[in-house]
Amino acid sequence: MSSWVYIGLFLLVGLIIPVGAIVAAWVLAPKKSNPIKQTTYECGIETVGDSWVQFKAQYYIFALVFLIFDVETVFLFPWAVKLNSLGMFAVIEGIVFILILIVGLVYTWRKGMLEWV
Amino acid sequence: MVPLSWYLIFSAALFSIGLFGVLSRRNLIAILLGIELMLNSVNVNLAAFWRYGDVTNITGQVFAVIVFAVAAAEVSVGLALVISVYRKRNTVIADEIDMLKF
Amino acid sequence: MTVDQIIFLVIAAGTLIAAFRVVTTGNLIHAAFWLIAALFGVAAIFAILHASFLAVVQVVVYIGAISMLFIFAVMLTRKDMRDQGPQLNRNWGFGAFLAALAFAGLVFLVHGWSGVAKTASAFPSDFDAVGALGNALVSPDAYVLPFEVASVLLVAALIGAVYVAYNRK
Amino acid sequence: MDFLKDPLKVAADWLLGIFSGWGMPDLWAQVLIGFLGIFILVALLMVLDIFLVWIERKVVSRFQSRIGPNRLGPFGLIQPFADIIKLLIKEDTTPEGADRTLYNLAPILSMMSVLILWAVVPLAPSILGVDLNIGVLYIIAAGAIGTLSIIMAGWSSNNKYSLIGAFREAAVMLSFEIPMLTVMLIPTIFAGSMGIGAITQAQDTWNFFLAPLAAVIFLIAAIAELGRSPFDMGEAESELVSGYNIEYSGMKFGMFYAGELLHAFTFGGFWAILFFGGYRFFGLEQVSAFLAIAILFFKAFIGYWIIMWVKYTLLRIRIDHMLAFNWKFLTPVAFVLLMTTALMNALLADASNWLYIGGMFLSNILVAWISLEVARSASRWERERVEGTGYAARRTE
Repeated sequence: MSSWVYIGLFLLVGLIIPVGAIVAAWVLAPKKSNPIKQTTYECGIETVGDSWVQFKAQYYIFALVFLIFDVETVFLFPWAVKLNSLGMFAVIEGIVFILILIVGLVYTWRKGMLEWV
Repeated sequence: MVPLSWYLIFSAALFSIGLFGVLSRRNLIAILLGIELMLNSVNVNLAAFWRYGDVTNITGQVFAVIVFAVAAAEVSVGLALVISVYRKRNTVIADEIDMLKF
Repeated sequence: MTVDQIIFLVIAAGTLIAAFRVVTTGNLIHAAFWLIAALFGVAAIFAILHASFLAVVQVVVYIGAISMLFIFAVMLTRKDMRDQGPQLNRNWGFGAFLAALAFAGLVFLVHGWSGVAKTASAFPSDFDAVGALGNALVSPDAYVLPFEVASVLLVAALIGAVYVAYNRK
Repeated sequence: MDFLKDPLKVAADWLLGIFSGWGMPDLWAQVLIGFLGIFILVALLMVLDIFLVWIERKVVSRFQSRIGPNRLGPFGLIQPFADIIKLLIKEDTTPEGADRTLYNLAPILSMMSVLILWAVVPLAPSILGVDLNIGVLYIIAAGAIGTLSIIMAGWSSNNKYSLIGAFREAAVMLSFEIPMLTVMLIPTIFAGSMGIGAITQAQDTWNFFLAPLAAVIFLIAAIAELGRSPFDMGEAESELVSGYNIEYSGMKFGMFYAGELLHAFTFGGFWAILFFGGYRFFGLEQVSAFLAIAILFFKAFIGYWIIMWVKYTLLRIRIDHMLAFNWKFLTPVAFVLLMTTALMNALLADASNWLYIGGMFLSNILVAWISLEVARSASRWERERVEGTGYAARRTE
């Protein structure tokens, strides 16, 4: 039997238990709702406008840098597994790979794109 | 055991849905979502061919990993362009971005 | 029908429904969340295929990073998210026709190909897929060049995308 | 004696005997046994979670010179149960304009992302959990689901504060995943496998002695990943009230809260597994599986205690400082450390064991020292530039 069956079972149990807790609370809890209770919380004062907030592009830049590094690191995992048996050539390759990656980081940094403000 | 043809038909369906999204959506980001579906269907094919061919030959998985990298590069540049266009033209509707038309 | 086949059909149907919702939902945030569901289904397909590495990388890269990028991008361009009229363009009928044609063509190709009768062979007893992947990616007579080129490609994408997206004051 | 060594197998065989006695097919019986085992493990984790609430409250009160819960039961031990009753019978409100499906799904996913982490935890030599050969990446994958649940909660609540909190939290969590992934490569290199079980078994010398800097970076990234102080950007009480979970009440809030505590404990456990030998302790783990589990939990509690110590000692860092710290210091250091480790690993491949450990340890210390010196001179440069004194100011004139 594949070990993924157990992962599937874990996902199932991981769903069942929180759902069970929330359903139990839903059964037990009082349900006396009114429009005031349902207003959006904003420190007790009247809600101003809708929840639309303009985000700045910086969020995107950080997510972008993260994405690139994430993919690169994933590439390195098979390399790391086999490092002991592959010898010096593989080590040099991995270091070249990381250095190319660092060039990108240095560029972003030097251009001032890693600044939050 | 699941026959190989099921995987291939599944990935063909996924590819076609993605193609429909790319051809018919107006929003640029939605078009990119369709492209993601198409790339995923390719990966399903590669993994299925690896499993049903010679499993010691890992080429299918190597290709799939490269597809991940290409997808990451594609989506990062694509969305950056969308954001840049949105900043200049204040729209993300593909039909309205017609600067090159005239 | 065996248990594997039923599991496969359930996952495949769920994935296709999610994929269909991705291309039809009007609300873009919902489309992004449906995309996550579809990607998760594809990860489960990888798991059924015993491609463990691909399954986990699918979750890490696609759900953890690419879909986050989508959500961030939707948030940045959110003014257009609602009340924008139809989400499909004028030629969506033609698009649907082309997609159906592509599907029919692919199914026809699969149908006519003799290779589909292949059955999956058992794994050799000491087979380590991740180790084999590592060997293939870094040994000089295999895929070392794509491995390094992928790095260059990603750095190029990083530099280009950051340059395009950066808000120069 | 057999039961002490391998309780899981004995229990499974016993149950298999019972189930096949009922005429159940072998496959279904195995799936059912797996389900029961996982259900019991997860249920025990939830019980542990209840006591983590008590431990957290007791520890924070000691840090703040208070006594903490002390009314209900001995040492206030019944207090967490009272908390649960309160969470259960509290009215659950949904804000107007909320996206109901996503709003209800978010706390479930948040809890699930923590619970599924335990699938790959090796509890004892005979109980390796699900021994996937990609265990290290599995941890990150589960973390991705956690990030997703935060975004979901923030977006679906239809509240400005929760949206801002969720996005800040997501930006921080994403950023700190990079140094975490990078230092996770280092135990992978030592063990030659991504499996968590294999990493534990390969630690004849604790990885901490081979890579102390990696252990420190992992802990910092883990704290950021958990969203705990000093990286609790998503909650930032003074600015965003409670961040992404502001609109949640009752058991749904309880899921976020319990998930956070169990997550912290779990990462204490992973710190112990990746860098402190997991269940291994001078061969004691071979005596009994129960002893091995006790060792693992003891180590995990030490890790958890350190995480609490950091949380209740340090103040929240501003988000720009946080991200700058990650991208301009932690990530480069992690990559340099990875390159150094790979290089030293190849150079010292034929060396004796002691030389190998010493070389690794010293190279780690060297990388740490050099990076701290570089950071110090960079910050001095920056300070002199701002103050208009020293070499930097003269050069820019």
